[in-house]
Amino acid sequence: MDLRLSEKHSALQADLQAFITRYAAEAPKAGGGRKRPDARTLDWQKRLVEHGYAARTVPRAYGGFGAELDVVELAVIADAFVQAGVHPGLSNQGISMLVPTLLEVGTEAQRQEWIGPTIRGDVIWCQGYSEPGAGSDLAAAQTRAELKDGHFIVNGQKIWTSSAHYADMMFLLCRSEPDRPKHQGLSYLILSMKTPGIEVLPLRTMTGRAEFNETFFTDVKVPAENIVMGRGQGWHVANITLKHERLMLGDSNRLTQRLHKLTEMLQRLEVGGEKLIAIPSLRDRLLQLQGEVFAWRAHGLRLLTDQSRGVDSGLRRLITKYGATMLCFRLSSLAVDALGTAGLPYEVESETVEGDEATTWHVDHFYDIGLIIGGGSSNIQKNIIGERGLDLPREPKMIGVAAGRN
Amino acid sequence: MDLRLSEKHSALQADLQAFITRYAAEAPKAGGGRKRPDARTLDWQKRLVEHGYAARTVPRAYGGFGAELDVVELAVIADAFVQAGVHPGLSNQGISMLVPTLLEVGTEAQRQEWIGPTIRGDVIWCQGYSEPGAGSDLAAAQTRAELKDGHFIVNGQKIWTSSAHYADMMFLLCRSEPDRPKHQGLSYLILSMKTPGIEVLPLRTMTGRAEFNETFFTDVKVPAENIVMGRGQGWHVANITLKHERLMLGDSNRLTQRLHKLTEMLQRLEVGGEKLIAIPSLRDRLLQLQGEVFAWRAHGLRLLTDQSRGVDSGLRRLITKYGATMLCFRLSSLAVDALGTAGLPYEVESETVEGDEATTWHVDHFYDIGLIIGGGSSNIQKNIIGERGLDLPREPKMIGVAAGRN
Amino acid sequence: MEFDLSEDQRLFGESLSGFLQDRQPLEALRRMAEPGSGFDAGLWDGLTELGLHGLLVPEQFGGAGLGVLDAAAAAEALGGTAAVVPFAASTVMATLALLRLGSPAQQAAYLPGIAAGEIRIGVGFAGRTGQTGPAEARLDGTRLSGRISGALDAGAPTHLLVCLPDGRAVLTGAAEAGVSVSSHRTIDRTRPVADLVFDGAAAEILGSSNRGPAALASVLDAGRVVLAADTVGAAQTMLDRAVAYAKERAQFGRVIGSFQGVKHACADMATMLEPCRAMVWYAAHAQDSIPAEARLWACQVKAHVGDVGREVARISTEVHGGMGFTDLLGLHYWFKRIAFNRQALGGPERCRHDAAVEQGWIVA
Amino acid sequence: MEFDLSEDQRLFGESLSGFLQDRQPLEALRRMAEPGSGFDAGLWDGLTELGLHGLLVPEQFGGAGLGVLDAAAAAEALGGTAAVVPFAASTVMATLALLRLGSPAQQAAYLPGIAAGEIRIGVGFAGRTGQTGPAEARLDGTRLSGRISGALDAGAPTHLLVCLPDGRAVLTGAAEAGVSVSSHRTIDRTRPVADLVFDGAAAEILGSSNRGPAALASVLDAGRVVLAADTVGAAQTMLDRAVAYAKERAQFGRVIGSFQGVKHACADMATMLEPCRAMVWYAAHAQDSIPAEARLWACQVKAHVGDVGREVARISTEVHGGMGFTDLLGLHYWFKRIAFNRQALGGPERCRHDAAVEQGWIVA
Repeated sequence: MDLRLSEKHSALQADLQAFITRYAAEAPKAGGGRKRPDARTLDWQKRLVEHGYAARTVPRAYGGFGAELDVVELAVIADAFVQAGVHPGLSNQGISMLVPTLLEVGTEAQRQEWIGPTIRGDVIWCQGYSEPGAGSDLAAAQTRAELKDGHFIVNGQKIWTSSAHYADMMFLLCRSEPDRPKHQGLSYLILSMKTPGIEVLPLRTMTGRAEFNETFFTDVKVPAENIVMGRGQGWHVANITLKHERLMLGDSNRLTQRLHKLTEMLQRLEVGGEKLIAIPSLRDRLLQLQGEVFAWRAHGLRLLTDQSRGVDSGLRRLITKYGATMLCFRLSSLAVDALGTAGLPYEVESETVEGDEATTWHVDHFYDIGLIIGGGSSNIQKNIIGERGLDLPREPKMIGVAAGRN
Repeated sequence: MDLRLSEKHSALQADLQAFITRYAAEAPKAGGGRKRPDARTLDWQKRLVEHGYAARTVPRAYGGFGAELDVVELAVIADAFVQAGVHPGLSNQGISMLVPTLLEVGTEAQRQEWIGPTIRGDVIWCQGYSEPGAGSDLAAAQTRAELKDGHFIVNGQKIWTSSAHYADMMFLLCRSEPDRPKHQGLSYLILSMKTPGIEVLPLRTMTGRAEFNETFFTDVKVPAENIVMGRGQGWHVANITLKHERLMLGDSNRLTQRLHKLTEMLQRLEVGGEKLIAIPSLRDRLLQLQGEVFAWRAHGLRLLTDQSRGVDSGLRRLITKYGATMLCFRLSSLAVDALGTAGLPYEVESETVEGDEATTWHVDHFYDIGLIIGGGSSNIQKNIIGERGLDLPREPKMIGVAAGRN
Repeated sequence: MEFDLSEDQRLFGESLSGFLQDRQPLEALRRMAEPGSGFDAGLWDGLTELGLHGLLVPEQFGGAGLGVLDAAAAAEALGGTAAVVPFAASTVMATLALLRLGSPAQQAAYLPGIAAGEIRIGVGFAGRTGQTGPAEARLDGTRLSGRISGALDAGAPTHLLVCLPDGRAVLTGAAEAGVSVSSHRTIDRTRPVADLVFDGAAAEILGSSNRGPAALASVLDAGRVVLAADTVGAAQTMLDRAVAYAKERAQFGRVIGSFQGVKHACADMATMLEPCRAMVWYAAHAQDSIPAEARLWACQVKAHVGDVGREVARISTEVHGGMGFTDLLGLHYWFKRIAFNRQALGGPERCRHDAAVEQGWIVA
Repeated sequence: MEFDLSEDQRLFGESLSGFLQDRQPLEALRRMAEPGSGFDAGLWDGLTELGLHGLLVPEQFGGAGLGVLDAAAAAEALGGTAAVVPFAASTVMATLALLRLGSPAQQAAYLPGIAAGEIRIGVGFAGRTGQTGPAEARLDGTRLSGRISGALDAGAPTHLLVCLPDGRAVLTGAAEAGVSVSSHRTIDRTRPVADLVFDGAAAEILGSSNRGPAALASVLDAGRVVLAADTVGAAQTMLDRAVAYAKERAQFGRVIGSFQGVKHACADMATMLEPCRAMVWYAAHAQDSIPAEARLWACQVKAHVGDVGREVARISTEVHGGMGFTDLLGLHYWFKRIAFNRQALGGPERCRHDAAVEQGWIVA
């Protein structure tokens, strides 16, 4: 047990301090909702990549910094920007999901073409996975891709395509071999969002914002070489991508930050001349949540250690999405309760406008429900924990359900 | 909405007051664990039956009071004895389960023979349903009954036979037609516990008491006419019996009494010179539980009204066992928490000895776990609520599981 | 012994539900809810005809002369349909305040207008409900000054009722000089909250003398019961919709309601929610007929139903998966209706605090 | 950055588990637990050889000179096997009290005996832990009088350590004149609690001067962390056994672990429990190396792990169905171990209260 940083990591920390001191004035404002990065953000991103504070482990051949993977370094970097309140660089589905997928299973040509522009923020990606009829059961995707004259002809509909309205490219899971068993009939394509036949419609959620889109495909032509791995291997590729998404969602730093924000608010606001934290029932709920967040914070250190050793955390990793999203909901629940009647007014005009304190908490509270559901709902997570983490048996095959379709 | 008693029920209440005033001195001590009723208890029971305060709706032809079913009357009677703290008469599986079953599907001879002695407490019954391999899945019972020369020859093992060590008789669910589909191969027999080949062993639980037994059968001869309904109809008969058990377990009066006991204790005990109820976190938990108990109390009045109208309460009834047993556990959890370190000493010598306050609460706390599990565990209850109460589909049939066995 | 709604109560609730389902299908709900005023003139007039606003107004003043239990039955229907109509404060609390505190002349002046749908009274509390935000008001003779946030049913009021901490209540016209009403759209677009600012506004004290805090507290109690009833209705809709969705949506080759994960979630909702209905009935009946239990049950029903409502809202949304999170099915209107009810007139924490005071477990 | 047990810590925990599983199979556990003294001479001697009692005793006094994290790793093994051995108070708290408050002479007098397994020190608190029952003691010079309930590890003590509210601690022999120890069997037959009565008993004050309440409070903190570690071990065993049972038990023609009802229950247990292990490590490490966080984490880990433990204990028992409720599988030994840990040295309510005080959210 040693929570001190090594010399190497302390040196990195010092470098980061120097970097931030020198360049912070050039950084764009942190946060600000999902919109296409502006010129200032792109410049900032390029500077970060140059210094190895973004795309650190992406090989130099593809435009990255080419460092060996050292998750403690990554944690030190993330921490430095959070502590300083400085924009930590771009975080989008292209960088977090597509790039590692191409590094793992893309062709050399695909890597050469896409990784550089993606990590620099010049190319923005969206994800074409879920469909109205294929949510938890992603492998049931029905969007068709028929190979004809060197092109896949894509027809169908995707949902939850968050940045589709400004993305340049999409990575798409579609059914190219309809006659093969469910999981073996899918392919993973990459395509330009400017291809004719693509229509993007905003999808409003319970927050009142259109954080997502629906994307419709009508005879969309995708060159045959735009496939990642082979025909019928889309399910395998998609799972590589999802692995990275699930890690993103279960971040224990977010819990700690939210706890701090909540604690600060309860210490600041008053009702009837009394601080909220002086109300025993609110204080006791805060204390319970603090205990839970402490547990996940310590657990996060353990996961970091696993990763730094290259150990698969197994069960320890599988529980994080379910555990952390439920806890997030309980944290925002206390926040909206503490705000009480005064917290009810709510105006959310767009994703890019920041709301007042109460609106921000309510948006988080509603969005937390979305996080519980998205990226594998709690029921799916509990199946995964039970089956992969605890080695409990899967559901038996059902009579009347074609075996191949499961 | 009218919570007042009718004239008829007020009159009954007055009669009860007079009865209790006159005879209370003759009543045995209330409570005292499960043991064979002594002479004083039997006399008391006979007096109650005579006045219609026990076995009220059992026809006179079978030794009962012969009143029409009026559940409000039954509630008024129960209430009067609880309020006065006077023994309300016998409550055992013979009276609550076997008698209504025989009234519903027994032969005239069976009713004549067994109902009278059972309601008077002269004959004590135990229940032979569960087996080590057939708990939630009761219909999987494997205890064999082979018909040979006018007798069923019974071999096998039952568990949870609570009063088997002093019972005169047992009602038994056993497999008489092993070649028929699971649910159609069972029969329901009644037999004397004095029959050679029966061995009863005490079964200790986590409370430290042997509240139950295991009963072993080796070539036990049961006359063929001791069957209730026909061969292969045991599952139907057993379900009639179980219907009555599930009603028993979900009693909202018990919740109210327990809440009162808990509240009184928190108002009485002190820690560091401070009443427990003055500790905000304990008080707040009590208040939450009070809210829950209020809800179930009101719900109980609604069920009583349903019953008095002869309405099947459906979902309203199906939720009671699961909801009430979980709430009971939360009530006893607060009690043991409030007792703290001083509540840890624990001595339970036998079922018939009452413990100190702390031991009593811990016994309840442990026993609550048993009640959550017994009579259909929470998972089974949730299936029942979902399928029968909300009309959600059953699990599909499984491949590799013989259809007849489900 | 009859613990149930009467035939009349049941039928009124059903006709109200039927009317609202008819007049307020999802697209109409979106349209009516969008302004966030919690008021739609067409719907209001229809409900006037049904007799909703005069429910508690005595017959001599043109109402139905019914009680809090009737109001609770109506509120369940309103919550069940997320109705865009002022009710808990405007109809129930204001009417009860006039009945319990008002002079005969005041009753004659206002109650007929309430029953006829011509008067809508927003209600604000200075203190007492544990609301966050400003809540101060003082009376100089008949001049009212101060600032009160979180006023209910004040999206399109004709009058305002302000409840003072000393147990007095005052009425003033919403358009009077020195009165300013800023209504805010809330998370629940079907009901706003308002900030009221009074600057020496002419106000009328209800009753000739101070009837003491108990009478006004009973008005708050009734309001809490009615909001709890609204939550039971809204939560029932969320449960019903989750069950319907679970029967229809298929994943992994099976209807999802056949998975225990979903089935048990629905069973949990039903097990929590169903006893709440009886609890609301008892609490409402206590307002009408069991004074000794009225306040405790009002506090407890508001707190407990508020907690159950939040759970049901979350679980139902989860059962709907991504669809529940979008605006497409409109499920969130009920989620937010429940969330609004939880906070208004005091959240569970405050209500349990009041329940403890009522039982002498803590000193107020 | 290395957040993990060291190889040595892991190996010590494993060898302890292995030893205990070997020496204390279910039938032996029943036999050792039955007297309820929490002490079995044979097992004690074996554990002495393994070095358990001297874990925190400096090497110069014959111990291993290790820290609270090592003790936590050991406690996890003890809880995992429901070991019938005094530890949290006798080994950890008493040793730390001597190290942090005792004079060099006192350390030299007692620590070697602790390491050698010859001295077993029961620990009682007068006040401070929020325990119910009497907890008063006063010192006249070196004469101790008073009555303390809920003393830990005092089933077969050679000495008693009494912690006074002013931050002083005193040691006395268990067999001294004026000392009476009544040990009670508890719900958890593996550990008793004792009532201590002192009637002018000769007692020795630890240290020459009052080191102030902080030093003694840190002993309580360490005890709380170690009890939390014990619960994590016990709860892990309950989870492991539930999972094993779910893989083996069949009902309705299927192994029950294939039903989502059971599978998700196991997933819930794992999701709650697994982060508790890291939390215990951090809290224990803080006792050794991060003084600024030591107290807050000790309070929080005791409270949170206590709550998680209760849930895991209930759910695991439910997964076992009727078998879990009987004595046949002995599962209840772990259920009760967890329940005991929850209460001893302050339940979750008390620990959260202490956490609030530590953060200045309430005045002590």
